[in-house]
Amino acid sequence: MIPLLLAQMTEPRVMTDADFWRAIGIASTGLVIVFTALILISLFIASLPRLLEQVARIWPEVEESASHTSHPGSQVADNAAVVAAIGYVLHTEMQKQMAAERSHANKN
Amino acid sequence: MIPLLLAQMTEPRVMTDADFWRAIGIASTGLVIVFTALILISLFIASLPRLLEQVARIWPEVEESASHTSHPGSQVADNAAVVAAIGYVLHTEMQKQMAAERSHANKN
Amino acid sequence: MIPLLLAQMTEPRVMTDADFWRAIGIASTGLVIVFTALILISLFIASLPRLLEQVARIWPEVEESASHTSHPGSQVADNAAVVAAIGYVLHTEMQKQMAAERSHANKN
Amino acid sequence: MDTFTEFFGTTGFATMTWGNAIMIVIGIVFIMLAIMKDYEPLLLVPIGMGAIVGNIPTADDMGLSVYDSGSVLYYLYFGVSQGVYPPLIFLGIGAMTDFSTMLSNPKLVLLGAAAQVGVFLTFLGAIWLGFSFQEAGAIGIIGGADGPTAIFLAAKLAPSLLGAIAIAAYSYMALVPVIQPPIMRLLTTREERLIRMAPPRKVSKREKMIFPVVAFLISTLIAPGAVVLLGMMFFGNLLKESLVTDRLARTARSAMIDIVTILLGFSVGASTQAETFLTRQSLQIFGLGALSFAIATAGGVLFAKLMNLFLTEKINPLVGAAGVSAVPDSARVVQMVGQQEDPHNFLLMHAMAPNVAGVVGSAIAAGVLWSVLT
Amino acid sequence: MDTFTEFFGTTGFATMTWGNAIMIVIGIVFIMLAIMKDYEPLLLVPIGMGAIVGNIPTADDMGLSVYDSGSVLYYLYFGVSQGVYPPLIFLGIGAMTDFSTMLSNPKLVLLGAAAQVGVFLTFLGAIWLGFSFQEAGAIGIIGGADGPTAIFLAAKLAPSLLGAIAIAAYSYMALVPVIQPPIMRLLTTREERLIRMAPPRKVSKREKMIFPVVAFLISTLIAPGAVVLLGMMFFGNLLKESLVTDRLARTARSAMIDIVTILLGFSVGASTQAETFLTRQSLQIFGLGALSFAIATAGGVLFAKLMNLFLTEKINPLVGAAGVSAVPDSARVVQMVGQQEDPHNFLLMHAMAPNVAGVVGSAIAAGVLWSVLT
Amino acid sequence: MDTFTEFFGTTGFATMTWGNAIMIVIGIVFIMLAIMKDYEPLLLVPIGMGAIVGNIPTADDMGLSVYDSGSVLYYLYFGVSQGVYPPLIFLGIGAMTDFSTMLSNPKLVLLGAAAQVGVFLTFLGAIWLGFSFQEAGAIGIIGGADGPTAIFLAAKLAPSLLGAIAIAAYSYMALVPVIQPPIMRLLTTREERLIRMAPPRKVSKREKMIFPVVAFLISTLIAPGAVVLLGMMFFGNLLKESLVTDRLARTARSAMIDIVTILLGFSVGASTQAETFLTRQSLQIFGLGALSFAIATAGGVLFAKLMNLFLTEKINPLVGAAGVSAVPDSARVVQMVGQQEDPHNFLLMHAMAPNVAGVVGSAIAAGVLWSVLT
Ligand code: NA
Ligand code: NA
Ligand code: NA
Repeated sequence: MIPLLLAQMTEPRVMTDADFWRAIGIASTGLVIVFTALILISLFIASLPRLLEQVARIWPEVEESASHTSHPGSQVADNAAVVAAIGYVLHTEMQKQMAAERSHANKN
Repeated sequence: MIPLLLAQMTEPRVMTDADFWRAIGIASTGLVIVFTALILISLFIASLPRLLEQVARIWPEVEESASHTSHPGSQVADNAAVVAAIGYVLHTEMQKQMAAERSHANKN
Repeated sequence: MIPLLLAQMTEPRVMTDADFWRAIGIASTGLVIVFTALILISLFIASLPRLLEQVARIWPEVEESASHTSHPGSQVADNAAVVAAIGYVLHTEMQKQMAAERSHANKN
Repeated sequence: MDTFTEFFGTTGFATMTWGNAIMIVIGIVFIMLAIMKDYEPLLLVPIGMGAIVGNIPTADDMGLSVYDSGSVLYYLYFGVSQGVYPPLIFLGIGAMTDFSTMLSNPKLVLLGAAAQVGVFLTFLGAIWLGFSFQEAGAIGIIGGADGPTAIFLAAKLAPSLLGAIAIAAYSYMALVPVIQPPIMRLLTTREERLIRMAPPRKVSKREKMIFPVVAFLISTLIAPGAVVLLGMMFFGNLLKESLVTDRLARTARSAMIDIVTILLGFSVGASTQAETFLTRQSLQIFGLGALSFAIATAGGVLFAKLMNLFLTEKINPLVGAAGVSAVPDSARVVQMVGQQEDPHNFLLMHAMAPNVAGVVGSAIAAGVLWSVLT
Repeated sequence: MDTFTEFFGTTGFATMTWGNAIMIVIGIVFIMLAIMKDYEPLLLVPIGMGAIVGNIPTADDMGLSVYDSGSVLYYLYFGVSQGVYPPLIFLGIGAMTDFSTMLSNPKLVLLGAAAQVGVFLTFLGAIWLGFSFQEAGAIGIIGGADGPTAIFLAAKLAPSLLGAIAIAAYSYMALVPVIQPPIMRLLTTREERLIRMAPPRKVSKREKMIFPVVAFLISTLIAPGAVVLLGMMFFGNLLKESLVTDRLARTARSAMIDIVTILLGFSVGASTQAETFLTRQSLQIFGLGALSFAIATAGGVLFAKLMNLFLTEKINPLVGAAGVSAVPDSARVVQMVGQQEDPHNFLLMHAMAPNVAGVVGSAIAAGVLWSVLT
Repeated sequence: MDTFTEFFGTTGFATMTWGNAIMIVIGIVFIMLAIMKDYEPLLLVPIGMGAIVGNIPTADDMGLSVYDSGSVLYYLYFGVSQGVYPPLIFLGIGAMTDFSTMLSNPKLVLLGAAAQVGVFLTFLGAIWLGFSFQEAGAIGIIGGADGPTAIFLAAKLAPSLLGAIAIAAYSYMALVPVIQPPIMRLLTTREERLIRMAPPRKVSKREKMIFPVVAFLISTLIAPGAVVLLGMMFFGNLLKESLVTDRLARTARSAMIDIVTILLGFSVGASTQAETFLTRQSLQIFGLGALSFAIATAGGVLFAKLMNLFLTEKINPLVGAAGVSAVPDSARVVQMVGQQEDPHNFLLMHAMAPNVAGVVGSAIAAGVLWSVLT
């Protein structure tokens, strides 16, 4: 039905031979490229587990989860954590010396 | 007070008759347009319940809430749900064959 | 090591006297400006508590927390609250007259 | 020491003008009003800080201001000068507005039209004061009590007055709780203020879904100039009411509107540089703006009284004052004034209907003015 | 009354064309499909409302449309016309995609390549119908079943057809549950549809971290034209899988993609003005697009059957249909069709592998077409 | 097969240079450092991936790079090249920074000034190496240890060096835990490192509200060139501390800064194309940058020791090292080095004061350099 519909609406142009072969060339090249790329990705993925096994001998995977503990870095994200930490220390320290604090502020 | 303030700051310009009538025309047309639009909206709103009653006979409203159950569609939003579903299936299936899994990974 | 590295890679240009003094001038001015600004900020901060004590006599700090209670204002942020309030009133009022409601809708 | 002299010549101490100082003080006052009185803080804080930033004197050849093509502030102000931010704000407003009260009170929609009398009378007043037709249109819309609409129209019709118009609009929106109550009391009797209204009926989901599309078609077929503002507002509302695009509606009314609000407020503030802002015209615009708000309030209240002549179920005329928009402040003012007479009279939900209708009304008014004056 | 006549001449009632009316109805249909059938609502609602807004007739000299330089819609459409929005959408898609199923099923990646046969055959068909090479490339990519990719390539190769191509791509993506099942049933036997596949293995965190970088290098060294789309997608995925940039990944897949989706959908919709959209070319594009989807589906299914000739662990050929992309709709269709034969056969997870591979595949196809045709 | 040859000529395999390969490896190293060492991952991951994407060789006539006007990456890079992203990042930083520790330790503010000696000595060094005055200014600011400030000034004074300066700045910020400790130990005695400081006092809400406005006025009246960066930072802080604009502050420090960080990092990375990046100048910039960090650290530490000559309540001179900015990494380094001598000495809160003062200090330094050198 759709090809019919298309045929009704249009009169296919008279194509030159050069155009015809160029179009075929582009389409086939394109399909070859897509397959090449995805076959290579597929092969890479298939070999990845073995590859990582080799790597894991030198460099055990445990380290990864360690990178999660808060370590120097992450300027923006950790600001809040730092501030919270400061807040906590401030709070506990403050309670010990509520009295001393006022005089300190005035002296300043 | 405000008109006084305005009068003090300014000397009203000498307006041509044409300008005067054009200004009046714009202002009155504008007000008419605004009223027309909002009256039509008001009439539409007033007739909406009866209109929907007619529609509801052909097409009962229950359907609406059904559209909320996860149905094909929603490429972006539901990705997470799909992934979660996959994750769940993976998880349960995985537990059954933890042993088999390792050998499969190596074989690959 | 780093200066050595730099020296190896480059031959310092022959600088004119004017350039030399201009550079020194910019660097020293810059440092003076930075210090001036931060010293003034530091002095301001140091005097802030006493300053606020004076202010607090005229204008006690309690008021601040009062500004948190929902008061006229905040067009965008409070819309949700208003809508929620409306929703609540609607809901309670509605329940009282569920029966009357239907006929009202039809009459409209 | 040449460098020092050269540098000192570029500092604010050397180049500060009285005008800059005044504007900085105004900026601080805006911030204080926002913090201490909670008047429209989401707008007054950004505008106030913007005004402070925009009035720090800088060397001309550094080209730092919103008016210097290629500067950072120029790019942030671009969304103002080209009228891009206001429709995006409207998108977010649409995505957070519940039109239920309006849908259940179709009569009250007319009050949102009546309040636009403020727009058109102020337009005439501005022409009488010597402003051009285009400038007068942009000034009149201050009476629409809707910041984004005022900025949008000013950007299109009178870019040189944009700063003053925006500041006037937001100032008076912030001052709604101060401006409206005396006018409302003056024009109503105690009996009128005591009128209670029947609670609104419940609105179905379908009504809410259909409304944005049809209301958009009606208003923009009549006033095509409103297509951008109302298109965005009803689009946002459709995202909310369609129920299938909830994540988009949520972003439109949170992160997206917040980002645009920050950029709009700050860059509008930064555009109020003393040399372009402190002019006789700005004072006139402030005067006309106050007049405009007063007329709009009166228009809404008086039209409600007029409608009561024909209605059996009377409207509390206080509700008419909410027709000016300034959502939701003027609706709250209605509630407050009503409760001063009768603490058990809840007018808020009724006032929301003319309140949102007033937004549509001023967008249409802006569309008409833009069409006719372009 | 001159003003009134003048104004009336600018209203939609005076200037509405049949074309505009048709487009407005189409917009309403899109919204209804989204709401009632839940077909791709995040795209159909914005596009539908955009189509309504874009077809309100306005005076030409107001310059309101996406094609009028300096208008608000022009700026919103800029991200479409310059191809900026699609890569940002890909960023968000990358940040929400879990490539686990693909990593555990490397063979199934090929099905995502096979489905691209739809792209290239349609390219030939479009040339045969008289479109230029560049136009044909942009039309062919509809078969990639990926909206952002189609918009991106159309913006680069055939800007004048962008509206039609975008609408066709999204329409057919929405109609995947209607288009695909008959083709899938036609090309498979009941025995094939009953094939069960072994559950995928668990994928380690390291695999998921390394994958986006290496897959990006492989695909773009081969097809450098895909560098922007795939760069953004794999960047988004790296933000997700690196585990140290979680806050960026979260924003990329929520507020950021939502904002871009709103602007892209709405402005693409608004670009479908009747006078530029209702043409014979658009109809041809819709015809070719349907063909393209059908061929792509068939390509995936048949290639799976071909692979089965060489494999001992057979693939259920239904899974091949998911190679067209249209994530995750076509994967769900596979699940649905599979369950109609055997309610206990869970193909969804297997179908996700060709599904995401299809996205990569069509981005590469777009890159190739762009490189060769520029 | 002509098409194939034609296409192959456009693939990365045909056109890859050694320079590209080196840059891709550098990109991968950045990502690995971020993941494995958690060094500034929010910047190193985007920059690393950007560097990979920017060094995939593409045909020149496709115009895909950040330097090709009209390309997607060009638009994303626009916010870098025009200096728009850095102030928006500063907005978010302001909205997340708590200045309490600085307000309670006014003396420590001076350490943030002292560290700027690194900026100005490096400026002299760069001139000595043959860079122009403008280039030298942009290179010097690397010592400010603040990425957005460095990018902003480089965009204004030396656009051609922007990539190298940005990469150097972020690299050394990431390496703060490696660079600073030896210098800190070298310049202090064990007794000094053991000094304990009195806990800071509590700061009232009013102090925090007033601070951003007054600090902005003081710093930009003295250095008007800092008006954009500091305007945005103190605006963000006011949104946070005013308590009435919390929703804006929340968006500024979440969705908004995330979006800008993604775009800034990625496009800065993509600007490091081998042919513009791998030059002798870049190596010199890296050398000068390292020097700059070292001098800044020494400056802060030595100035603290100088201050101790006049103070009765001694400052732990380690705290001086936090004056370089690199918030909050250098403050953490101070804490860490202090605890190596005395595990019960908590310097973190004290180090935060010079740390944030250092941000203000380098923005002022940037403003001065910009004013004088434009
Ligand atoms: Na209004
Ligand atoms: Na595809
Ligand atoms: Na610094």
